[in-house]
Amino acid sequence: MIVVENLHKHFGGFHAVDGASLEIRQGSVTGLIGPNGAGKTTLFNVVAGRLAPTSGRVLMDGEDITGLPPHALFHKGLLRTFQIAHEFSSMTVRENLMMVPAGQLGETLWNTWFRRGAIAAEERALAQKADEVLEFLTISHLADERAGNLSGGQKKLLELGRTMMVDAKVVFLDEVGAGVNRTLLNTIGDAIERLNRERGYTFCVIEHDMDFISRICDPVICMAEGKVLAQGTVEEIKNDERVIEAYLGTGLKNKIVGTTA
Amino acid sequence: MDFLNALVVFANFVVVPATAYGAQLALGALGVTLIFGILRFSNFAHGDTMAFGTMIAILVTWGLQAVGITFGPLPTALLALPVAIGVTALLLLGTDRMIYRFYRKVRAAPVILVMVSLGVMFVMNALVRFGIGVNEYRFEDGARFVIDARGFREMTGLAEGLAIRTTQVITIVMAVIMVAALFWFLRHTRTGKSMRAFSDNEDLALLSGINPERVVAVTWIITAALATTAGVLYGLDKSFKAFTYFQLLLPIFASAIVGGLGNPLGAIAGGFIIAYSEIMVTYAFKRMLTHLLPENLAPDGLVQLLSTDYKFAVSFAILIIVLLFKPTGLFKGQQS
Amino acid sequence: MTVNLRNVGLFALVAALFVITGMTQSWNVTLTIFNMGLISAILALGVNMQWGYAGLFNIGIMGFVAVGGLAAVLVSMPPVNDAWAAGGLQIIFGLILGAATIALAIQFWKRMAPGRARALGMLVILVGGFFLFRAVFDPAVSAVEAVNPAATGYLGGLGLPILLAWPAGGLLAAGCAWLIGKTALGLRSDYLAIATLGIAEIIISVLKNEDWLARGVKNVVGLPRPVPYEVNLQRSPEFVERVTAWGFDPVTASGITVKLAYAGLFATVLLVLVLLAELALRSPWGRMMRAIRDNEIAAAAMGKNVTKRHLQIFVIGCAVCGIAGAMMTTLDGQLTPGTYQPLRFTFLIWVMVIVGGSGNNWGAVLGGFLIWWLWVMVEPIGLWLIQSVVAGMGPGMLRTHLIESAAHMRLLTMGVILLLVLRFSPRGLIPEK
Amino acid sequence: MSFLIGENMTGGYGAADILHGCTLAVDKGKIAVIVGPNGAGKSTAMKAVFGMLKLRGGAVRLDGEDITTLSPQDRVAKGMAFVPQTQNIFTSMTVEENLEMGAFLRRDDIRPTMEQVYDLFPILRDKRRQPAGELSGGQRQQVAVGRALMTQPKVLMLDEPTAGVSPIVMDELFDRIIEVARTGISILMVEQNARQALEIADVGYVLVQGANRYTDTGAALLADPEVRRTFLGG
Amino acid sequence: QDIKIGIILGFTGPLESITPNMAAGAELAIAEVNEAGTLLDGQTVTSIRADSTCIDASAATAAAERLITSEGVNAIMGADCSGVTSAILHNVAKPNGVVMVSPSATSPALSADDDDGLFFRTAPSDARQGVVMTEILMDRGISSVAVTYTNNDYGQGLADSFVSAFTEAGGTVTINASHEDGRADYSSEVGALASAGGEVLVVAGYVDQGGRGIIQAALDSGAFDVFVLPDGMVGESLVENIGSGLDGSFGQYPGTDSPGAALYAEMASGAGFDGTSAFSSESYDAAALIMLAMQAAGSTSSADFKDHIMAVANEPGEPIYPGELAKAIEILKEGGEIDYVGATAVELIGTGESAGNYREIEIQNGVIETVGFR
Ligand SMILES: Nc1ncnc2c1ncn2[C@@H]1O[C@H](COP(=O)(O)OP(=O)(O)OP(=O)(O)O)[C@@H](O)[C@H]1O
Ligand SMILES: Nc1ncnc2c1ncn2[C@@H]1O[C@H](COP(=O)(O)OP(=O)(O)OP(=O)(O)O)[C@@H](O)[C@H]1O
Ligand SMILES: [Mg+2]
Ligand SMILES: [Mg+2]
Repeated sequence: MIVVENLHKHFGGFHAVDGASLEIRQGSVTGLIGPNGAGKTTLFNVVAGRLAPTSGRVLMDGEDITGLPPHALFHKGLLRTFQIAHEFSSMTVRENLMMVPAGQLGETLWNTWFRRGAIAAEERALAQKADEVLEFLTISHLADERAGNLSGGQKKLLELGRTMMVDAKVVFLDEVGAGVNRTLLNTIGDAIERLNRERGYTFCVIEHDMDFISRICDPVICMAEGKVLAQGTVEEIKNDERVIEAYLGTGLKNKIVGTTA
Repeated sequence: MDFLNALVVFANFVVVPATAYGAQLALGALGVTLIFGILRFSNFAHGDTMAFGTMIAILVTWGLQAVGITFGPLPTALLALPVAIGVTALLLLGTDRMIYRFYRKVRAAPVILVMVSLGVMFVMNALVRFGIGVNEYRFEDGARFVIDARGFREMTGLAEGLAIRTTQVITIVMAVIMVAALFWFLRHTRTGKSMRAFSDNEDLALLSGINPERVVAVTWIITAALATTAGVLYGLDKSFKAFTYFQLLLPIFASAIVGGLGNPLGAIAGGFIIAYSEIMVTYAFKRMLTHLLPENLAPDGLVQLLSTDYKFAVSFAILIIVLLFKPTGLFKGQQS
Repeated sequence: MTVNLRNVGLFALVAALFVITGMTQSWNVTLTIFNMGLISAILALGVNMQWGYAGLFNIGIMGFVAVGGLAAVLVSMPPVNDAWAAGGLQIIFGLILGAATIALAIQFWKRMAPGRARALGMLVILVGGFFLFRAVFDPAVSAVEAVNPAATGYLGGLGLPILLAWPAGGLLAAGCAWLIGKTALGLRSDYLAIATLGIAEIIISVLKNEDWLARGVKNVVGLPRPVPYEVNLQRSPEFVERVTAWGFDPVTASGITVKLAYAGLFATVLLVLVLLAELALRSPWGRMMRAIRDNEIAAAAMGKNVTKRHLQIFVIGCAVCGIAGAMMTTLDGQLTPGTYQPLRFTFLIWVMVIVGGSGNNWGAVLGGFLIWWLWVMVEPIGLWLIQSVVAGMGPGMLRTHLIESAAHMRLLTMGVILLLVLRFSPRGLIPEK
Repeated sequence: MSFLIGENMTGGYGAADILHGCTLAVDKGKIAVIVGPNGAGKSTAMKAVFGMLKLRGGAVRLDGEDITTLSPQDRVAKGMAFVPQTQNIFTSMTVEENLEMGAFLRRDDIRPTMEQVYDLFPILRDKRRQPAGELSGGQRQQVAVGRALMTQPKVLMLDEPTAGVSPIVMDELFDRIIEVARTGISILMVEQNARQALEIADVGYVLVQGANRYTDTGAALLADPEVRRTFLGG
Repeated sequence: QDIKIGIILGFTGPLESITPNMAAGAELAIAEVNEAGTLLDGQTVTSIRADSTCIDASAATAAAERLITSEGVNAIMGADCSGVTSAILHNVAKPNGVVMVSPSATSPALSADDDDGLFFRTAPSDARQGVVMTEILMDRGISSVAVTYTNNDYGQGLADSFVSAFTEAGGTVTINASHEDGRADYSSEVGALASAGGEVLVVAGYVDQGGRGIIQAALDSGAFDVFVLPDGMVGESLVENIGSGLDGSFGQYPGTDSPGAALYAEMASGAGFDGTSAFSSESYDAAALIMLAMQAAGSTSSADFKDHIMAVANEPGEPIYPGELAKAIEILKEGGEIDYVGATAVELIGTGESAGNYREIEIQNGVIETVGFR
């Protein structure tokens, strides 16, 4: 589905992504983990067209999509969320969702003047769809709240909600879980699995919560210092010495994970 | 065929005036850039702040001259400068207390503050006109020239003269000192850093125990110093007239922006870019070439890229070109 | 469109200002202010589209207003045949040559691999083209400008009805905006602002110095009117009879009639534009624009072509300013390039938008009327203020000084009122909901 | 009597209240952890305790003294430090300057503390001269916590300090928090990595819709199946 | 009943520093008439100022509209800049049939305008001055000059007419470059002028605007030593501000060998303002003409007295100098004829603009000395 070939992204002298090659298989939920600053977000940004790579290629279904602008990638079915929430702060939560679908009739000036009726019908459908998504994310009561006023976690939910407004082919989730209540995160995990199964979305998920990764991801890729460190099933990764040393550690957390999982 | 004369012509009509003008713009731009850097809005009242400060300096200068105090070869106005800075600082602090503070409290968008500063500009505009009128004033005394054209010719025996004015030298020296001081202050002192922190993230600055009122006050005081100094030096070099100071605003803003808003070094660079581009592009090279080339090759025309009609346009065109390649100015300025 | 009582009240208040002016001063004064108020409202609307909808900080409005004004001349003035004969075609040819040079340079830049050869080649093309252009262009310009310089000295226009100049002004401004937008819209906030300001200054420079185009600083006066002349009305027995029958003085009535005719034309344009703007704003298009304004990065990731949309709104907003510019030149009856000053034609418009309430079309319209009224009326208000101050004062230095400075009260009053309005409604009188 | 207590706090941002008589307290040298669903009002409660929100009811007391009306700045001077959930670093300043700003009110030598922060988060030492805005999400979070530690406070308030932080750093962080608490500093923190946090908590609060739903020791809450299922993700 | 005269000048804006002296000039004439108290059998004249802003046609139109339709002025002294003048003329004065006498709008286009006989100006035509200036230069044996002009219709009109007259007479103009008023710096202009060279520099600008800036910069850099100063540049403030550097510079401004100008300057300084400031005396004359024409017509209505302006301004009749307005009113009342000379030796020609007699001046030892008349 998505193939990243020998990707480099340098900031000045710093090599944030340093020759990473990886593949996200069609129909998979691929986990992407790695220590802070490993270059995961940067990799996402390059794939999603926000940053131009220093070198290397990105392929989608065999087609070279390197350097395409974000909106063009969106139209190809590639969606992403942001690690640091990027809501449309002065718009309501519902509007945040309704603006997402592409090619709305009402986005053409001509239609806004002369095809009011058709637009109204379309709007009703969109609003309904948005309300379904909000329902799912347990924030229906906030539909008319300004998105800027949401709590940290609610903004993350909204990020996710936007990707649910359209039929995507591949969705990149950058730490949707950070700041989201764990019970809700489980529900989100279920949703991801369902979208994956029923609608055939491919996912690539960055997350630091290993429980979450363990539950839904296969395979898992671990990055470190801009390169792919290890790749495999969850179990393989969890037991990989290098991953443990660079990322998981042997401290408190793993003990807890061990005792409660 | 005379290389030296050509050089002198070029120095006299391009290098010296452009450098001095550049320094004047830079001093003005420093004030604009500081307000933008810390308080995060484009202060349209800056030109009139300069005019106000200069007005006070002129009044004090007259007073000093009346009682017979002068400053030797240097202009008396430099003695008046501290007083003028003080009064201007008081005015700015008062303005802040009465006007700007409210908008900080309600967290108004920067553009609102820009409009507010436009209102302040009108008021200050009127204050200056009430205070000293609309006329033109010369308040320069002391030695006008470090070296004048005739003196230079006699001294060197060259056909061309070179004039350097005292005020030009003072302006350049002051500009260099001020930018260095400001840079150091913002980068290396506690207060300076707290000012940058405040501009970056007001809430977090609060959480670090930074007193916002103090930061703002210091900012205005420095602005007063910068504006008054810039205004007085400009007035010494050219003359004082309220309307011209208002007109200065555009090139000053252009300088601050092309250098990168919020960056003192950028202000300096911007000032010189604007000044040099204004002067160079419309300069007629005829006289220089007449010296350089053999007689039979001497140019008939003016050898001028564009007529001076377009000097303003040209400097803006250069500004736009710079921005196209460096979208936030040469020194990576901030955005609001 | 929900009708809000407070907003209606505000409009009523501004209307009252105009009515009071009419009663205490004269209806002619009111209508003069009102007509410019209509034009100001259109300008504010255009700026509001760019800033309020899309967050584009354009402070080059002056330039587009001037371009609109130029259109009025180019459309309505009769062509100067002698000038065309003297070098009109050569000027056009020169301009084409200039444009071709730039196009060639751009193509060259795009086709060649980066490197010193490219830079050098481009420089050669540009410099060579420049001299070629000057060689063709300059003599033609001199020839044209020599044709009866006191009265013409320019190519003249097309001699068409001046009402056509309004859409033409919009189109011309849109064309300029498109060129500018293509190059400069990559810039953000204040950097975009100063770039547009610079472009406006360049446009004004051209208008002032290219005499062959519209006589430069010598001004083009006596543009045809879309409405009758007062003197003609006064000479028409029919008109005089009718108005005297109604109990009006013919001179006053003729002034009012003409102004009302203008008002009708302007109001029609304003209403149509407001309607279109409102429909667009309250639709997915408006929502998309707000999304882009709020967060460009996210909007791009959600599939919105930010660059294209920015260009679209920039061009439309500028076109509206161009229309207003053509209307204003029509109303003035002359094109005066020296008039175009950033304070009056850019910042004052911004004040209108911000005071009115950015992001809100009705706010912009209200701001347009209110601020223009103030801009004109602060003069008598300031005078009145100063007179009431000195009234209680004995004769003396201070008194004379104050009376002499009365003219500056205009600025002071403007400043104080602006500050007061912004103080009590910092988000504008009719804020974006 | 608790060292820091926000008692019966009621208030919100606009007309509607977010907090409905919520009480949070922490003893000297103890760790209090707040958990709850998104939008429960956890961050709001933290802001209220820090004086960034006007309360309509209730009081905040520090060491017995009523500080309800003090400004955030004055609370900093009284030894409180706070890491907000979002926008918690100075993006245009370097990492080192961010840390210095944390120590703004201190007059003593800050080098040793800074060294400690660097030891805790080694990556920050490498990035000390880099503008904090260029850091990755997790690195930013480390800067934010580091900034608060620089204050050498008496009470440290952290709003989701571990969001986006990798497991190995999170472990370090929790370890360090325990250490800090041992030196007598009180810690009040909001966490969504709730199980790990409650593990080290002396007291845990479960906040729902701006009110206390459960209050108990961390271990007790962890053991409560109802709490685990509804709030801790099973 | 009161007579009202509107004074519309750019009290704010680029010309704000010369307009106070212009307004004061007009008001001096009005005060003089009121002092006499004999105008139209004892009517008093009041003046009302309004701001033309010099550049904003719309604001100027609104201000004029207020003066005419609300205040009901009988005539307008103004406006100053040609752009706003023609806007006011066409949009307000003509529709309402009110006389305008401008002291300083010099655009040739205004003469050709269809003004219904309502528009007059006491400022001379640019074309004439160009010829006079050429004569002066030729007589001094100067054949190569550089020219700079303020970039408005006044400056450009004057420069154009001068350049064509001068080249026709066999002189060379090395450069003819504009400058904008109110700019911060004139180095580039001076650089270009210096590079072009020339024996002297002709500065067709305003005395306390860019013109002075240009001279200052040219002197400082040693680019030129001698300057030619047309009417807009002659004023005490120039000498005061620049000083001895100007010695040897020369020029011309409207005036005859009549003692009018000196008389006026004296009266002005008596009243506490600078009468030699640009267009101040023209303003005095403009106001005086309006009032004298009213007296001659025996009416305050524009429609009546517009036809008398030419008559009072020109021969035949008793010459009238500044300070003699009372005498003039007396003569007119008795049915006599006057030839208003005034401060600028007014002589109206064509459709009502000053014919232009010029006084040649030279600056010697920091004083403006009259050296002849043309
Ligand atoms: N604009 C930039 N300029 C300079 N360095 C940058 C920039 N953006 C990111 N970096 C650096 O690149 C590295 C990779 O950052 P990235 O955001 O990709 O990390 P990450 O793997 O997403 O980490 P985290 O898990 O903390 O989010 C970091 O060390 C960061 O400091
Ligand atoms: N500035 C604000 N203005 C208005 N309402 C707000 C504002 N900030 C937050 N809210 C609302 O207050 C409620 C509580 O927000 P708060 O940030 O306290 O939640 P939280 O418990 O911290 O959630 P999270 O775990 O997602 O961070 C939310 O419903 C939110 O929409
Ligand atoms: Mg990341
Ligand atoms: Mg929170």
